[in-house]
Amino acid sequence: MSKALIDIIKQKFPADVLESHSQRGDDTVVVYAARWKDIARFLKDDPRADMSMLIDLTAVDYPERTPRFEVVAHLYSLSKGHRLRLKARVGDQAGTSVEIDSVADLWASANWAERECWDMFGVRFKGHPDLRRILLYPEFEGHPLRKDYPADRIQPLVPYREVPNVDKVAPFRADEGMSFGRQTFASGPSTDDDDVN
Amino acid sequence: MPSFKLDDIDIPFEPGDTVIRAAQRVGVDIPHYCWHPGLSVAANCRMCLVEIEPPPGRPAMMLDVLAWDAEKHEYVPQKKPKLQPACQFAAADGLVVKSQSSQHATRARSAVQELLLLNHPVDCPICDQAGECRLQDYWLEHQHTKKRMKDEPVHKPKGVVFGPTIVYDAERCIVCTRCVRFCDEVAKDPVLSVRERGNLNEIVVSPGRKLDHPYTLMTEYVCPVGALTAVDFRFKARVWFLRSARTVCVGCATGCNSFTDFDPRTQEVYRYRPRENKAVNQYWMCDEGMLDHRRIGQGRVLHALVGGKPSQRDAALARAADLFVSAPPETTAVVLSAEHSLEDNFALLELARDGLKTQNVYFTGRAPGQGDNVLRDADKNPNTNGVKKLAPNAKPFAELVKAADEGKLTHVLALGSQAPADATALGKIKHLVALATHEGPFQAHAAIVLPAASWAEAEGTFVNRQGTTQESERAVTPRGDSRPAFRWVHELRLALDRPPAWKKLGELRAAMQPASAAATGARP
Amino acid sequence: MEPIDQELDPAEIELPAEPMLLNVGPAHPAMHGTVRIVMELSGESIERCDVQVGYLHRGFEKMCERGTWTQVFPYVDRCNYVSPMLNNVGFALACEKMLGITVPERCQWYRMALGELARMSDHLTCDGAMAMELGAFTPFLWMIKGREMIWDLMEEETGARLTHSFGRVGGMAHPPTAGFKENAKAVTTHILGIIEEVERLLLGNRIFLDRLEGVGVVSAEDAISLGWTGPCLRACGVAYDVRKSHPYLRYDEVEFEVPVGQAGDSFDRFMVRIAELKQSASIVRQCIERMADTGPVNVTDPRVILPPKEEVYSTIEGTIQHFKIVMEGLKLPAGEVYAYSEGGNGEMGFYLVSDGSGTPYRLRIRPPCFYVTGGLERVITGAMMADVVPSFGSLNMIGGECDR
Amino acid sequence: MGALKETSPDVLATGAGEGFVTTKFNDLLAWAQKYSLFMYPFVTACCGMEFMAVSSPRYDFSRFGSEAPRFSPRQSDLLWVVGTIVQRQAPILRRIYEQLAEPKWVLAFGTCASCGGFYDNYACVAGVDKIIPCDIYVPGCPPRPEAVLDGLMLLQDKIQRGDRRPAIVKPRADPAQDQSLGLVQLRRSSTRPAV
Repeated sequence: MSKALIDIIKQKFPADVLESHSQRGDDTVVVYAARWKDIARFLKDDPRADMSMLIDLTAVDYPERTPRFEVVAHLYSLSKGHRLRLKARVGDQAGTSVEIDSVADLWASANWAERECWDMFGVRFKGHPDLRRILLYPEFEGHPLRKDYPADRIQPLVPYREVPNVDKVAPFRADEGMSFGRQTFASGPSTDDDDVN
Repeated sequence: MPSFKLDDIDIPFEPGDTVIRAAQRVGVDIPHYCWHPGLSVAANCRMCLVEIEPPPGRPAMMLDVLAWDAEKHEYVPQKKPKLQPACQFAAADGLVVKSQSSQHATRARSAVQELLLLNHPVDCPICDQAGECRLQDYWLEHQHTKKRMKDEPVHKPKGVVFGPTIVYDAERCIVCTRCVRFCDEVAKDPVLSVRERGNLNEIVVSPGRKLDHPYTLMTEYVCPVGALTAVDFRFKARVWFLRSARTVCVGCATGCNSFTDFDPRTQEVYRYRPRENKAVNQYWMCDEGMLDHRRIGQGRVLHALVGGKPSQRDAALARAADLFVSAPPETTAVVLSAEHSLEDNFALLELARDGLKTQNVYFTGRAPGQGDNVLRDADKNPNTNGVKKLAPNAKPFAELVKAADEGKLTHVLALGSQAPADATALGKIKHLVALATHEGPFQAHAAIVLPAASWAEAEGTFVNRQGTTQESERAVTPRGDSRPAFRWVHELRLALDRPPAWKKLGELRAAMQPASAAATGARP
Repeated sequence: MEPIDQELDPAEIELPAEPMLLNVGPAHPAMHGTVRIVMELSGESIERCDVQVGYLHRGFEKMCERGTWTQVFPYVDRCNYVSPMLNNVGFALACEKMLGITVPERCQWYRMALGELARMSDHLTCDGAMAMELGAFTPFLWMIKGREMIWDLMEEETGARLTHSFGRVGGMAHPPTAGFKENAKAVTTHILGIIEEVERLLLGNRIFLDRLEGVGVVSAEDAISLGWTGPCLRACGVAYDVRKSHPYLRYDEVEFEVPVGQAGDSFDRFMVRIAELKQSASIVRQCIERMADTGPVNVTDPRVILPPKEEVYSTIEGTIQHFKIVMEGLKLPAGEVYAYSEGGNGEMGFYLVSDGSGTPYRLRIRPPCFYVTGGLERVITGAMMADVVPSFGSLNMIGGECDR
Repeated sequence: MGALKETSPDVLATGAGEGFVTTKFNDLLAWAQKYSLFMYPFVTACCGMEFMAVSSPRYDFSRFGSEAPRFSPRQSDLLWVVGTIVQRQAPILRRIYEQLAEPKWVLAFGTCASCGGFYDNYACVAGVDKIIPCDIYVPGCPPRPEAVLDGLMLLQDKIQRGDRRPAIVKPRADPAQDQSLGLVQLRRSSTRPAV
């Protein structure tokens, strides 16, 4: 559909397009991170592209690659009805200096999307109004969606209760389950054991 | 180099190669059951059928077949090319082979696969092969059709005990005869053979015999389906839960390359599998080695012992340091072990040289056992060569016993668990500190025992009988308080206030390089 | 982020002079338990505000990278838990786009019918809760009654009231039941009746109108720039509906309109949902008319779809097929795809990255709520304190989808 | 308690006869408590939808006297934890629990609140009993309203019995034993047409 779109970008920024392909009908352009914002602005303003919406912005982590991260933006043009996937590759192996320009002043939707991207991947967006964590709490260390973050490493905010067996569901014996005969006035634990364990 | 075309891929080959072997060498897989690179060609599974283009100018060899015509609702004569088994067809220069690209070949494979599954029982849920079974993989890749046969499948004996290690299930068997050929060609003990024919045929053991040669488990390994199962692994684990580490077998001096399959959740080692290495073990391992994983759990020293009583590891370490801090060099000795990796031995040797300033270096190891001219070596230590080259002037165990007997030794730091000969004299040593993985003479006579991690619980480098240096990965986490011996040495040197130059394993290996390089020569 | 309740030093024990800092939520009835708004008030009007989400961030995307593609369905169910079926269908469509397969026609109609029913339950819940938060409790009860009907139908079809996990790659878990068409007809009739009642009850109500009309106005430009989609965008007069603009399934063969508002205020958002309820009802009608009573629902490729249980237990082929798909997971070809469909709150997109294995390498859901809620700050800044509740309610923020 | 009609003195002496209910004061108190549970719904996630359903006329838990929702913890004595509690939410829940006035009970609504469910990851608290004591666990993802009502009744029993041990709502019959469900034997006669 918007194969033409790729050509427009290519002839406008011949030196800055790393690669481009149309997989399964999705047109993708990978550009140099340095020109990320320029190309985004061009796509927004150019009448042929007229990308009025930033549908989504996220990142993908490829730990074995350098640059390690792919920042992926999905653009959509309400007037033209065409879409484009814009990608840029950023970041070193350690993932300490991952930086790319913010497009929050082009599309307001980028504001939260970039905050989430920073929160989840640690991609730092230069020029973002306030780059805080959004889904996780400020005390959280690390960026969970990176492949090297173990999925179950929790960072509790409140200390867990000092109760034995609190790490598993409380031990439910036969008399602790639902007492089906409603022995309302029986004192002490009910004694019927017709519930299944 | 001559080459032929397989599905438009140029495949170089060496004279005498078959199509499938040449293809496998460059990583192109032609489906096969009966063919095994280490065995002779049987060409009886017909899974590897390929279409061979006739040489230019020659007519193709065609067969007349009757094909069912759905519209006409009758059989119509058709011509189809004669397919050739790739495992038997000799590669020739300029040959044009069509495997996936030939619809005749793909249809033939689908049919073969369907035939093989015709009488197959619904066993996947209780089959140990499930998850690494050729029948499953090839069904997905080459057949993926539903069952058409409505009849009751043929029933054959299940759970036939072939020997102490192998159980046979005739219903799952596709009679590829890999096991038969293995026993015949590699183990040199033709104890298996095929009985009956057609869908009734099955593998049998020769009358009056058992499948009990030293390589029985290889028959299970070569079995592409779940027909042969190892008693050792039966119903123990599901393979898709297991992870593999690339290790080296420490059963003997051969140093067969192996995979150590373990469950990451329980950190239990379940089995070894041979790892292909043309230079060392080709594709095989011996039963002894395959079952060696049991030793990881048996008779281990898991906690530090002081005077035979369990103790905190730090306390034990402190005691050991006290012993050696003021040890007279002339009556102090260290004992290297051919059971342990170069890293452990090198660390200990370094300690003797720089830490304890002693020249008394002995070495020990497991007692020799049986060997043969297939794989097994009489020397049951994985690292004899390594230790020899590491410390050429290390004295043998006999002299250690002698010196101990004469009371020449007061302080001895000994690596390793087993002794090749009678070791009662070790009891005469006043202060014997043992870095032992297993119970044994050293652990028995030692004043202090520090639990060392076994081969599966630590990275290590071993030099096999050919002088090849091979690195073995860590599979599981050390059990109990045990830790790699070189770590113990490191901590001991810290406690002695004579710290080594290295901290991490990498640094240790770097420090070791010249020594091991001298020891080994080139690495494969 | 400032602490949950900040320590006031004794000097300002008496209420501070303005601006006054007010913290609403997350445990506030109007905040759906998962949003926190820190407002700087001067008197009644909001000078500045900071909308804080993430109180329901459950690590959806991380969890998806642990199982097989099929095991993602329960998670997407719980993203937008008011219309789970739409998520199911959306994710199934994404995977099918990756595989390059299309489901049989009957399944497409089935998916559309179920999806529209889910959309109806979504809008019913949103409008009902909105009315309740404005003090009109009766419409809430009526609409929940209507939603119960839909859920009963869903339970009949899928076996679960709310979280169905009914979608499958390449089809559905089950073909429609025998009584599906009658039930769907009956349900839609009832719900249209309920909507009329609600309209009669609310739209003549001065209080209700005054609290909605002209409140929480968003201009079309803002909405587009904020990435709004769905009812909230349409309320601003932008007729963008994925079902019309980029028809998927069979939406190009059914007749329906895309209702749009003019003012872009809370009232328009309310009315757009009401109108869409009627549209969805008619779509459901058309779907069950067009849907065949017999015929395949799932694709036939055994590498994608699970075999029927009878085969699994009786034939080795079935066992192997089941085994391969369950243990290793169906394999999606390596690559990436962005598939989008109209969710309850707008364009629900799935960005899949596959490395060719049975496990997702990266699964990103494009949550409409997230971007809609991102605009809340712009909506309520400068508004009155009391307008927060209707504005926020009309955005229909779904915690599970916004925070994931 | 019936009105006191003219009665013979021995009735007054023994307390026998009609018009009297004799009981322990604690039982009376418990009886009053269990039928006047003021609830604080801490609704976060999917289960909130079912919570709406339970509170709506069809299932209507006000029949059990736990009708009045109080959005101030200080006025309520039953804390419904409805839905997943994530690490970021935990301090708030903890504080709200602390603000509840005694006697107070906690009902974990749904699997996530009970044990974390299948959200076994960096973000979620694996069950509210990690941070606050919990009286009733209602499994289900989300639980059916009937299960919730079971939980409510179970809580009332426990209040009556003065039993503060945690309890879980269990199925009234073991599905595996219920042949009519056809779960244990191969479902050859499916009610559905074959695919």
